[in-house]
Amino acid sequence: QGTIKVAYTDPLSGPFAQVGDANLKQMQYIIDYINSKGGALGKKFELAPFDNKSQPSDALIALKSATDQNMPFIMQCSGSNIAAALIDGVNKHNDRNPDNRIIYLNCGAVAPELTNEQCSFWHFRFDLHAGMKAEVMVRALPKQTTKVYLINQDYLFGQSVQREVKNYLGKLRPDIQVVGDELIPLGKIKDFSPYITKIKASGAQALLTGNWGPDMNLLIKAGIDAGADLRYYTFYAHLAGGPTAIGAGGDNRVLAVMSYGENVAPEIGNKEAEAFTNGFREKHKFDFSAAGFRTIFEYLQAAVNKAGSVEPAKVATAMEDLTVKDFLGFDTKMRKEDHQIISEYFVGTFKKGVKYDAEGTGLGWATSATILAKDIDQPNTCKMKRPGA
Amino acid sequence: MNMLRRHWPWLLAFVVLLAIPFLFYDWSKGRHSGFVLTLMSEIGVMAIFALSYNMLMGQSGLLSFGHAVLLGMGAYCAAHVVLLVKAGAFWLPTELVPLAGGLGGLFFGYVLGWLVTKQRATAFAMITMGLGELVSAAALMFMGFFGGEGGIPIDRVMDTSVLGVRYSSPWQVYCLVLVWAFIAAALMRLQTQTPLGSMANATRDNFERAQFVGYDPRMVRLYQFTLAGFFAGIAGGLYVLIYEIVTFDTVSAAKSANALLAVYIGGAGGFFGPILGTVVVVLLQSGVSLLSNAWLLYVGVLFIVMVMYAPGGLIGLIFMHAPIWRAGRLRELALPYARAFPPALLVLLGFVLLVELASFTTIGAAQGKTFTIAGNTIDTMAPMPWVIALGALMLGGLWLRREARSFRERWDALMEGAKADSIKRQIDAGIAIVKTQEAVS
Amino acid sequence: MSTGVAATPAVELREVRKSFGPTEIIRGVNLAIPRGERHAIIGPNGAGKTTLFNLISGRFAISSGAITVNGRSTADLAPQEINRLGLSRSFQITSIFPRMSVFENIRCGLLWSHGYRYSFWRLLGQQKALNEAADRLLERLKLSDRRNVQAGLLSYAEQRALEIGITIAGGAEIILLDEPTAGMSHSETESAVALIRAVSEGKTLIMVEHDMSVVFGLADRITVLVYGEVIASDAPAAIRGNTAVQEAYLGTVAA
Amino acid sequence: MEVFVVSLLNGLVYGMLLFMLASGLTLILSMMGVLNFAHASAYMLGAYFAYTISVHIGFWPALVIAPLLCGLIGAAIEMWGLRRVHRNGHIAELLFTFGLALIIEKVVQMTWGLLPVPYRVPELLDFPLFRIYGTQFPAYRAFMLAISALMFGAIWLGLTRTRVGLVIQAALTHPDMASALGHNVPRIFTLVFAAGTALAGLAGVIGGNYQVTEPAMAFTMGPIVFVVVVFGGLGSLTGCFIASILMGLIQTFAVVFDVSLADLLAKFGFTVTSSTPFAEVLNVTLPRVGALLPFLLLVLILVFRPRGLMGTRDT
Amino acid sequence: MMLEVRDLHAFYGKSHILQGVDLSVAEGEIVSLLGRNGVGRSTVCKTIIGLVPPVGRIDFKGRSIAGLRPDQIAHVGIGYVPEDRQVFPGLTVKQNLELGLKRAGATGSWTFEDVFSLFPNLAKRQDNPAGVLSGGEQQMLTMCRTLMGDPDLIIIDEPTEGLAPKLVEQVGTLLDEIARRGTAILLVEQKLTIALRISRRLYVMGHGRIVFEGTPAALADNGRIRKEWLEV
Ligand SMILES: Nc1ncnc2c1ncn2[C@@H]1O[C@H](COP(=O)(O)OP(=O)(O)OP(=O)(O)O)[C@@H](O)[C@H]1O
Ligand SMILES: Nc1ncnc2c1ncn2[C@@H]1O[C@H](COP(=O)(O)OP(=O)(O)OP(=O)(O)O)[C@@H](O)[C@H]1O
Ligand SMILES: CC(C)C[C@H](N)C(=O)O
Ligand SMILES: [Mg+2]
Ligand SMILES: [Mg+2]
Repeated sequence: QGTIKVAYTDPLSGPFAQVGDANLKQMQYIIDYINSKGGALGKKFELAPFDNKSQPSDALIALKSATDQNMPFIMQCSGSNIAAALIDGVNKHNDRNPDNRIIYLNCGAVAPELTNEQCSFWHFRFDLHAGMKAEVMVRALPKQTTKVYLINQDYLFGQSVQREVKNYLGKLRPDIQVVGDELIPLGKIKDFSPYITKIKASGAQALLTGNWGPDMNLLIKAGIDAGADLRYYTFYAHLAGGPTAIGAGGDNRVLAVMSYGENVAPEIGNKEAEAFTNGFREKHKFDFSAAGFRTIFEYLQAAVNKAGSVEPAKVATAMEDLTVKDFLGFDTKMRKEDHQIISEYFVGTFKKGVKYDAEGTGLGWATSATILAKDIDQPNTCKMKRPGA
Repeated sequence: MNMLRRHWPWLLAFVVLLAIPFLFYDWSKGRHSGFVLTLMSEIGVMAIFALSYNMLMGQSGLLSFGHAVLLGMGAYCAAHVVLLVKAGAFWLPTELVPLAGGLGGLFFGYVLGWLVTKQRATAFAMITMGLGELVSAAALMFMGFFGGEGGIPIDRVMDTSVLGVRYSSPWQVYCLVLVWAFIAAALMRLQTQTPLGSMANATRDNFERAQFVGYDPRMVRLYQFTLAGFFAGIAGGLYVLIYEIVTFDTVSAAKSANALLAVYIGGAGGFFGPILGTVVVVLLQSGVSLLSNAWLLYVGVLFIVMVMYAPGGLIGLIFMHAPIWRAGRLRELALPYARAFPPALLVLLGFVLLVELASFTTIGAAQGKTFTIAGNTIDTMAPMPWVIALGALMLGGLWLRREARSFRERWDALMEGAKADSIKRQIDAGIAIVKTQEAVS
Repeated sequence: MSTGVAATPAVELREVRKSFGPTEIIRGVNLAIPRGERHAIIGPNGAGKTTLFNLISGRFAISSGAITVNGRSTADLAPQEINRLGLSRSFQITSIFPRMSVFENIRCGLLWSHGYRYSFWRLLGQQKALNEAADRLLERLKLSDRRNVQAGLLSYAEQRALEIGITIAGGAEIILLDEPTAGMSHSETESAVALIRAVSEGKTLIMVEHDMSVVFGLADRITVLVYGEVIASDAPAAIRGNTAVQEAYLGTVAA
Repeated sequence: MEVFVVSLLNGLVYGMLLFMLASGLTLILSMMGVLNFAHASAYMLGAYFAYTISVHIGFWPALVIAPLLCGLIGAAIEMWGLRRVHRNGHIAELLFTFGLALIIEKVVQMTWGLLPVPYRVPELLDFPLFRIYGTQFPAYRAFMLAISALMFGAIWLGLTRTRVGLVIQAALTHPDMASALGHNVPRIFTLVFAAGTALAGLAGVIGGNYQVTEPAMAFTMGPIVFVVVVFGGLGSLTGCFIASILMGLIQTFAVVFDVSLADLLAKFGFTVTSSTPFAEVLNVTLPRVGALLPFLLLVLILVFRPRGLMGTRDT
Repeated sequence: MMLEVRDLHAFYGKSHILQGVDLSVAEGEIVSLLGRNGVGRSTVCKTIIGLVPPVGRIDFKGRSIAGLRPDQIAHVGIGYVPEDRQVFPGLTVKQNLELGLKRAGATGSWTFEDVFSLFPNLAKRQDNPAGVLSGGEQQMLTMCRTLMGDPDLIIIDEPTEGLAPKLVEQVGTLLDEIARRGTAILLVEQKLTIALRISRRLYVMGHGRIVFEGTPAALADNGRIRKEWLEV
């Protein structure tokens, strides 16, 4: 009877609202699609959004109300600090209330810790973690680049990006010199010009950053405004507000390590995916970047059907080592040891002359590299504690 | 026995508070409503916090914008203590974790107090604000003690209880909160009747004069501030046990503001005012915020209305009836109230509907929520609901104006009846309670 | 009390000077006030009488010179510390605790001298001795019927009385009163004078007053201060006769 | 050198923005003694009004209309709200403005949504004015400097050429006496409050597109403005001006210098290892603490000089 | 008559303070209003200048001023010196005086020089904050501040309060000087000495109403009134 409730918590207000808002819209769009494909066990999925203002404590309150209403799943994307708190909370809740457990579906919090030191049986991550993204980013650096500058947000995720990127630079590109490397407070800075000044002075050719939300957009905006001669290697320049911030001035300067870009589908000639993407563009007059979310629900659908119930323990077990062919037709796998998805990934370059432009800027993300799941695999140190076992 | 006769209200209150959660008990699943318990626990904690804030604002006329620092510091200390205990560094019963928080608060209360109590009036308000911002910024910066953006998560199940309770369930925690809340409240009430408490009032009323009766007002304030820190710290300790995580928002200005709001809405100075205020504020924040996106707006409106029409706070409003009550003619107000009620309700409904319509068309939509009353969804774009809302608002407004006039006449008449001097005392008391301007100007 | 101590004046000022910025207000005042004397300080407006009080009671620091209370120099003492030496003052502009009850006002005056200090564990309600002392004083001030009224709501005259009450509550040996009867009507003035006479019995009283009837009625000795300098310090009769005083201060009125 | 000059410019721009905001508050806080928490909200309103107006009519009309609107709102607030509240004391006033701030934030969210609005710099000014050391200096920033300079002049005249300041101060202690001397106290209060709000509004028009126009902008700007006013010293426009510039420069230059206390100690041959007590505090670099420097300064100045830089009376 | 007050009533909350006061002041005349504490003299003043809402008729120069705002009343030419020296403590002596002016920088028949020559103390202190002035100096300042606006009628409430005997005389002469310059005076006093000496007519006030009106001589003869209402 009824629906399968999935709690979703993300910043829907505050500086990062834009990201949460975009996520929510895309999530809704995808759920409608999944439900039109029959949902799971004949039930439809229903999304219950909770605003967490980017604060762990609020996320935990969301978790409380989710469990109060016996929701079997909670989903969260933005903020590894919040993810960490959620994992911790979910663990405690689940072993204190065996009769009312919940699974945490992580749609974007990508600090590697979460599936290593902190890995949990109740947590599944559906986005490549920062270590993997960092490797992709470093491989994307052209030969002539010799001096890079690192800016990251001062919290779990930013710190991990800082660590991983430096790690892979050391491994893969010893020729590159890190001329600057710093952490900035999360979502507080309104004008990045001072940083740009500093970066220019350092003589860096490329700026590597894991920033997201305003910390990403304002950073690049300041750079473009100051006319700094830099290339920007980012994780999240393609998220809401990014393209607008870059604008025409950023032609061929900005790269994004991304799970999907709107031009991927036409480039690989996948009509179905292109149609699906356009569907969203039509509906919301807004770019569609979260193909990963669709994969999540396809996993959920499969797992629930396989488990024959929404009982979290059963679903979690069913989810392990599950494989799904995502809507672009690539193979993906939910790795059993650490509950980290292994999927293909893309590098996009922001430039003119693409089929689908971003945020009406006339420029858009052209896929400059595609990395297949098998090449992404990275080892993990997770010691999973399974209930009962 | 006579003890019992004197303090029965407290006991009664305790029992009632213990009982309330059972009204929401879910018998089918055989478990308490986690939400209600958390809400009630929150009220307990914030009540302590508000009372400790009142030790500054009400008792000493010190307007602080950084009181949450003491709460938060207490919380962080308690959290670290819990971690240490779990790591086996030393043994401490779970029941005493709040005390650990209290000592933390005491310490920081003394240190910070030493800095700020030199200042008075606006300077004090500003320096406490500065400290508040400073600490909350630092909390994001120093991983070691504050755990940065992630905060410090703990597991309250320490298995060190002297009562053999695990505190795995919110209910057990709620009971602990309740006990501590009563202890703290009682202590703070007594403190007002000690020499220090009395001199705190004196320094509030006339800073300089206090010197010429042999007291160093600075010291009076410092000790008062330190004690306030202690109780805020206890609140912090309990906070940790409830949420099992401390993040920078426990030290944030928003939290400090909460205390101020609670105290003022309830009525500063007195003892029950702050508690009353806390209940209102928390219900608005945690309760209404779930139902409505616009809850902040309601808080704002409530505030402005209170400040403009009931400077004595809710307690003040209640006190205004005292003379009539003593004259034993409260009954005669029943009818006027009854007559004023429907229009008031109409206005309220109209206003709420209007606000909700507005908020759902924008915020609600953005958060993927739809406006539903009793199950059926309202189309916020259709003109009809708006018309109804506006209509209710205006109609109610006019009607209320009429009723209010007759109400006032009745009221004045009754006041006349009640003994004149007692009125004066009560109302002046009501106003005096609020006139903390010495604190700021 | 040994003669040695008795010999040391209650309050002694030596070459006391005070300037605010460029202007020197107190210009080298020498004054010794023996124990148990009722001493009045008169002088034209702006002569520095209140300032002198402020210096003695430690409200302002002196620019140069020395002040001793019971032989102890007050140079490095804060007001409260001087008060603890047994010197208590009242204010020209009424200074009470407006939002506390009359009773509490008086009790605040008593607390320190009864040794309560900053105690936050003893309940005032249970301190019989303290509360009785406070009530006794209220009796003498004729304020008993106003006991629980907010001090701020008292009439002007009552507030003046309370002002005196707070000042003497601590049982200080040395009492400084700044224009205690200012703004009182004749009858009020008379009762105030009676009160002052009573409470200053066997104590050292220093007072500033413009009402000559009060001054000549109370004082054993009178000091005339004109523009920060003592032009005369003598018995009332002598002062009344002193021509310099007449033309600097009294004018024809009181003469 | 390059870094220095460019940062100087950036700092100046930010400082001037702060000044535009703070000047309004100086009027209200140091003249009327109202801790106006809704001041930053007026700033936000200014920005949003400017956005809407510039979408329909254009930026230049907005530059005039938006501040006026804010001024009117301010006047209304003073006449129908603050005035009543005034007699209940300063805390009451403060809470009143606090309530206002909450309401305004929500109303803004309801009318313009939760997301930032695309309030852009006008084309006319959207070009690099000049280049120093290869860094472009946007014309709009120069424009900001100009406007705020004008404001400074205007307020200065207003305060020195009229008795408004005196009357208000007088009215704060003895309102009855002030009016008995023939001054229409209520009207002057309204004027001052309206003026202050209008200034905040103007700051919003100018600052909204330089920073980001979002519902949180009031909240983020609020505290720093108080810091500036109090640091500069109540009742002193010059103090406020200096403080603003100072804060602007500090925050900008803090970013530039990657030094930490540890480095400082190292100069004295004392090396900080992870074992040394407070190692974390010692190792944190200037750019990371930049955000909290203003508050540190505030606390320090209040401890050592409660009247602020050039305050005419104790805060 | 310049000021005509007919059947004036005033209330504080519910307490009926003025219960039908009649009095009048002619151009350039000095009139005193005597009475014990608390009979309501100050209230009369406050009611005339509009600080207390009046019930009854108040005409000034033939037009009714009842119900006008204090600042408006000030502008029609009535000056007020309150009993409790309301100097503006934060402002300097000079600024206090400036605020007395009706229009910035426009001194009338009373200039800064006049004031400073009359009260050298103030001259010395002109740049000090008024708050630090001695009690007496504050008293003088309030009086001079009102004079700066040169009113046609000045209402002075207990000007000699807390003044040294010598100064009390000085105030007497000042009042003469004011009257000489053609300003009418309504003087509220307790000390009979000056009042009897300088005023042309006197009113004695009992509880909330006038109990005696007449010349100083007449009052001097009327022992009953003096006993009953002036305790002398
Ligand atoms: N803080 C201060 N700064 C500058 N001048 C001051 C200060 N305090 C007092 N004065 C001046 O010192 C002189 C003496 O003041 P004081 O109050 O002692 O006079 P007083 O003798 O008490 O007169 P009164 O009898 O009128 O009260 C006055 O001229 C006053 O202006
Ligand atoms: N603000 C007030 N509220 C209530 N009652 C007041 C107020 N002000 C004065 N009264 C009362 O009104 C009566 C007259 O006051 P008023 O000040 O006019 O007396 P007065 O004749 O001037 O005597 P004095 O000035 O010597 O005190 C007094 O009984 C006083 O208690
Ligand atoms: C949605 C993402 C921008 C969140 C970010 N990757 C994090 O882990 O914090
Ligand atoms: Mg004096
Ligand atoms: Mg009077």
